[in-house]
Amino acid sequence: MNEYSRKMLKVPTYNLLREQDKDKLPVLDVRNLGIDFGGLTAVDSFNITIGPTEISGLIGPNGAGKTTIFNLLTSVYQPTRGSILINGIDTKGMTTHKVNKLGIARTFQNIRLFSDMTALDNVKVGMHNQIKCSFLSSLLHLPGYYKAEKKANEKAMELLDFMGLGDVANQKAGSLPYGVQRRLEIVRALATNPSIILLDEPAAGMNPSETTELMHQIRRIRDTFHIAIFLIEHDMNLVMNVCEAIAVVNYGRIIAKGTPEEIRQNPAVIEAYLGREESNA
Amino acid sequence: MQIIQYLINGISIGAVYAIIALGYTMVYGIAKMLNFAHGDVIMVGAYISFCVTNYLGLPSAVSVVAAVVVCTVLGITIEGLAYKPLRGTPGLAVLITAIGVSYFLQNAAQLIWSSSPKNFTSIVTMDPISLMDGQLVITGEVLLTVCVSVAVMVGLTFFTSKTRTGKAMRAVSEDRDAAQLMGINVNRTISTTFAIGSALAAIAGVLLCSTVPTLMPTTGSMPGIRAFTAAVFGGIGSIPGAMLGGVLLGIIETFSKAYLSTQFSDAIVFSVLIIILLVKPAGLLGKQVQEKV
Amino acid sequence: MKKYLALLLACLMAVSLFTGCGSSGTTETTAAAAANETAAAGETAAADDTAAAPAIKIGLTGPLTGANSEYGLAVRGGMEIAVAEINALGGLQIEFKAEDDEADGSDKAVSAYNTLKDWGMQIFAGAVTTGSSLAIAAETVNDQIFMLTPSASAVDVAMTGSNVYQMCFTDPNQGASAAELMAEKWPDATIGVIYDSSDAYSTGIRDGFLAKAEELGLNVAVSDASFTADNKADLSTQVTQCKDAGCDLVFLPFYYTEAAQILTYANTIGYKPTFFGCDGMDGILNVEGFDTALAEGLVLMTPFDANATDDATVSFVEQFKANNDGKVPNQFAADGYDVIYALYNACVAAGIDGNTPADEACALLQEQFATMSVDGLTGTGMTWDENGMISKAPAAMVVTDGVYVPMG
Amino acid sequence: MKTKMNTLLKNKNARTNALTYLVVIAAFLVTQYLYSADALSSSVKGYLIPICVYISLAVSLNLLVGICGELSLGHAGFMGIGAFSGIVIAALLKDTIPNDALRLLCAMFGGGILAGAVGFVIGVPVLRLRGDYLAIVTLAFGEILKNIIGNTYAGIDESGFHMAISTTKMPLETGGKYIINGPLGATGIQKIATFPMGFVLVLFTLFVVLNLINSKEGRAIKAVRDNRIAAESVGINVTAFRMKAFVVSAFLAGMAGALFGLNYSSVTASKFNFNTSINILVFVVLGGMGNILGSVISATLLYVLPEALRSLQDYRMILYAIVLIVVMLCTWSPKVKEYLSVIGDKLGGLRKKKEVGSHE
Repeated sequence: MNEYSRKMLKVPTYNLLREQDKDKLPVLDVRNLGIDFGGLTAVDSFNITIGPTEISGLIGPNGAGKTTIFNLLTSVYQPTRGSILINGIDTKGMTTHKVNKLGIARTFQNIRLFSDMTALDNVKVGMHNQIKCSFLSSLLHLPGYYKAEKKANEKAMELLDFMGLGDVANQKAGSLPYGVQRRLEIVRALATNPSIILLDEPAAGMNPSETTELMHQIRRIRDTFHIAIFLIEHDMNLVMNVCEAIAVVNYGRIIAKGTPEEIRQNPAVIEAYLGREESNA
Repeated sequence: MQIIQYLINGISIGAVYAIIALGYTMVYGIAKMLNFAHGDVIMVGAYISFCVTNYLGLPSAVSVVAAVVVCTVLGITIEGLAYKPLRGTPGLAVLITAIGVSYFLQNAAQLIWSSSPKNFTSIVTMDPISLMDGQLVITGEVLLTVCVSVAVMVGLTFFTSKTRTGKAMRAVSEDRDAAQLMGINVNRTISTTFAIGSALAAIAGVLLCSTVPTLMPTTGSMPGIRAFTAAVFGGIGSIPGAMLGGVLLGIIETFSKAYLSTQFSDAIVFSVLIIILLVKPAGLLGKQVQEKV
Repeated sequence: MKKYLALLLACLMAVSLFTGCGSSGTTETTAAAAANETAAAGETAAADDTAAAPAIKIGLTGPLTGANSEYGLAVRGGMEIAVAEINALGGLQIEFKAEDDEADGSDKAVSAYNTLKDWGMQIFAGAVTTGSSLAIAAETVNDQIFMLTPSASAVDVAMTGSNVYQMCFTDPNQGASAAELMAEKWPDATIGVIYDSSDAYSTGIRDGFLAKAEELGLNVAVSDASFTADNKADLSTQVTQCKDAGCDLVFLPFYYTEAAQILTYANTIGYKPTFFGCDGMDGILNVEGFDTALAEGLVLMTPFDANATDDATVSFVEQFKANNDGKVPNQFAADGYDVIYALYNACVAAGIDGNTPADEACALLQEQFATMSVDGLTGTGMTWDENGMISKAPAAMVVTDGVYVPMG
Repeated sequence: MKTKMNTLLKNKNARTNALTYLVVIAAFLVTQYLYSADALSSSVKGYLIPICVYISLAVSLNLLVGICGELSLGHAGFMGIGAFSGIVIAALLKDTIPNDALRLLCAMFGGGILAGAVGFVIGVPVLRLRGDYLAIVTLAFGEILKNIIGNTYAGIDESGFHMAISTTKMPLETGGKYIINGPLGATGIQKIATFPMGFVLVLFTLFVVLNLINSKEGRAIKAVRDNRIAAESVGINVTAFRMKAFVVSAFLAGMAGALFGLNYSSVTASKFNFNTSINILVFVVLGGMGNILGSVISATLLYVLPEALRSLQDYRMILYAIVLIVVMLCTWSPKVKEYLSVIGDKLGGLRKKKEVGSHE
């Protein structure tokens, strides 16, 4: 599996809706989403549709409500208004872990790994619902347990190797370098077998070469697993290069939506960012 | 009429719980530790006051001052020797140490003052107020305890919101590291908190034993646990919450004894506590902190 | 790993440190026991004299630390006086040892008992509390060690085996005698009962009392005002309940510690019924700081009166005070004292000495106790029935001007 | 390289577990040998079963406190349920199962199942709470339980088994025998607990807890402790796992309680109070949170310590308190630890070598 990390892929630019996603049910369909915190509207009238293999980006100035949207999508917060459909199922009233089972996985802006556990165990925790082994056989270590564990180990190593993390599999997650931790979080999210993953600032704290590597990896994830990716990122270079569609939010509302090209030219966006978007490039 | 008398009885013991709970909540709010030795500091305070009045023959006001001084010193010493070295370690380590301190104080008191009970002479000399032909009796202890606990509550609220040291305490309570970065001496602030908490314990001890005269080395432990319960009930860390929790606990306890069952009153009181916590997981006046994601 | 090492080292260090001071601690206790005037001869000297017949080993377990330690320490104090007196006589010698059982009804009690067994105990003179006695009694039946408890009063204790005897009244009997006395003196009174529902002694008396009271047709208006060990901080509600029910006689079958609290509160709210206590009430007049005026008119059934003027009591009280910082002994101490004398008398009569194996001593003592009669601080002509329960006359006393006066 | 490291890690995990089992088995064999050679005093013999009980309690509480990260102050409550139900079961089965060991096993499993069931019933509402609030609720629960058991009567008479929770003594027909007698507790218990059974209990507890830690459930439980929100985001039902840990822990405590109850001829409800819960917690914290072998060792040492201090008479509990504080400072305080390690370095060779060998 190590060949993945050595293969350097070209990063192409895609159009808004990918050819193969046409006529298919969107993996994520958000309608008129909104949340108030004690009278303060944090997110309002948020609409987005993401195709099954689409890479989309969510950008906006600090405090625009981007992470709040992710929290709404994963049911960390319950929305005040609107609905979220994942693979056509409304997540209303569901808890975070149930929503994950519907096929949505995420990473966190401030890394939330299980820092006392090894990288491998972090991934195995992610695979929790894939490991088929009854509680009793876990308690008594019946043969089923060993079979399930062996399978889980193989699968987890496969995933780690895919992101080039095979070498750190047995190191404690908390002791890994920052960039590696970010990638490990992505592997853990992938381990839940999702149909869409949400990446919250995956490139934050990475150096330019790591960021470039990350762009390849994001593309490769989509191409290998055929899943959708929805990411928040301040690094405009990454967003503009990787995303096929971009939504811009400010003050909790969408101010623009479109292809990277359209967004680059949108006066509202430029105004919101006060020209900042070019400086990061 | 009966019901009002029970209410008064409930408020009486409740106000004692409240003043103990205020000490618990102070220390918990700032040092983030459950100081299980608090109840035993109360016991020490009561013994000091008893000794000063009965052995030295000094007036009760002097005995209260002596109790406050001794307990403050004791509190600072305990904090310095047993808790400070464990700063920054998991909360459970300090909890166990606090339990060790509690055992130590109880056994030391037994060796010093022997285990036979002493009858504490109330510091209140006022005659009870009798209403409705003696159907309703309000004792001086009730009035004093209620007044003192309200005064302490108001005083603490004022102290933590207006004075420099009090603000430093709140800062340490919110975020210890940030407070340190802002130039607040965290160690000294925590020591001050213990000093205040222990001084309160001394006053609580005198009031507890004025209301409930039996004084033994284990006198502080059960009221201590009740008061801790009261502090959680009201929302631990919240000063008015401790007051409210203490008084409510006293009233619930008295009413359950009076109208439901004396035998099962422990079970009833704690069941009410559990139900309240299920409805309001952070206690009555506690702040529900939303975890930041 | 490092942590256990540290833990282990610290534990070892601590233990070695304390066993170092340990020896000095024990000497202190023996020294204290020997220091009283009547035992001028001293234990060690006496033991030397009788090298031929070693001392009988009598053991006691009781709460010496913790919430109930006042009872354990009182019994130990009483026993130490009796042992010192007997040893000073120069005849049969007694070696006495007390172990802490923390008033725990299971593992701690059995550990304390086992420690005594390892020491070579021949006769068991405990335990102080009912819970511990129940746990230990079964062990003594197994080991065939004679057991005479000074203060465990539940019927179940004596019923555990034929080798288990009691020095104090059984609870239901005491409750029944209280009811009888009330029927005699206050047949028309409205009676209230307050009791400790978490305590076997208190519930035992209360159950016995209620049964008898019903039989005698007494008017019990309040029968379930109770408290528990955990909530006895506030007893005002129970007093108010009795007051509201119009009770003019309030039965308090529990220890003086809580009774002092009740008397104080009742006085504060101006409620003045006749209070009626049991043997556990003895000691109330000697609570430090307690205003004895509050106990004026209190009726109690106690076998022991520290203010009695007979020589035995006077000498006992004096010695107890000398040994215990001037503390006045209560009935626990007196029961302890009587237990040692009863055992001593029986041993002398049966010819038991330090060489008699425990099981033989047990059989011999059972024979003795079946027939003998003992005079002591807590009664005269005390005898035991076949179950090991004592028969002695409960004396009703009234507190008048701060002292007990036998009730007319 | 990778596979090598992987096997090494696996070995390390397995090694720690094997060491735990080995220490326990060796300790048992040595003790059993001394026992049969009659080299043990009655007091030491008396410690054996309670030590097994407290080891099981400490290990099961460690699952909750150390692994799961939830503070419980009511563990003795589950022990109490196990003890009293075990006693009743053993008394009821007296004629059905004449074999003592078998009856003891039934009583232990019965006690465990009942304690686990109560744990489940309580857990449903209570496990929504966190941290100190959970702690206070478990404390409250322990007190409620003690209060109820103290007013429980159970007995057998000619018309069969009767049980009541009541403020007045439940009457039995003449010739009836009380099993649980209100505030007197359970009396007249037939003592059927044995040391080998205690050892079996310890092994069973270790087996269940260690297996659980090394399974997907164990990983999930640790994940919940490390980072609840992240654990939820990868599809772990946090409440369910807290519940599983809580119920397993209660079940094991119930089994230990049944063994404890059947080792004495009387047991009172007040034994299962806050102080006992705290003592078990002390074993766990001193042994190291999440460290199973540590719990085993510290439960043993700390149970024996107050007994070893008996010669000090009235001073023993105060010294126990001092030892407790000193040991806490030695094992946790960074400053004291530093100081100790300086001394350790001076002691040189032997200790240093050991540390390298067992470096985490």
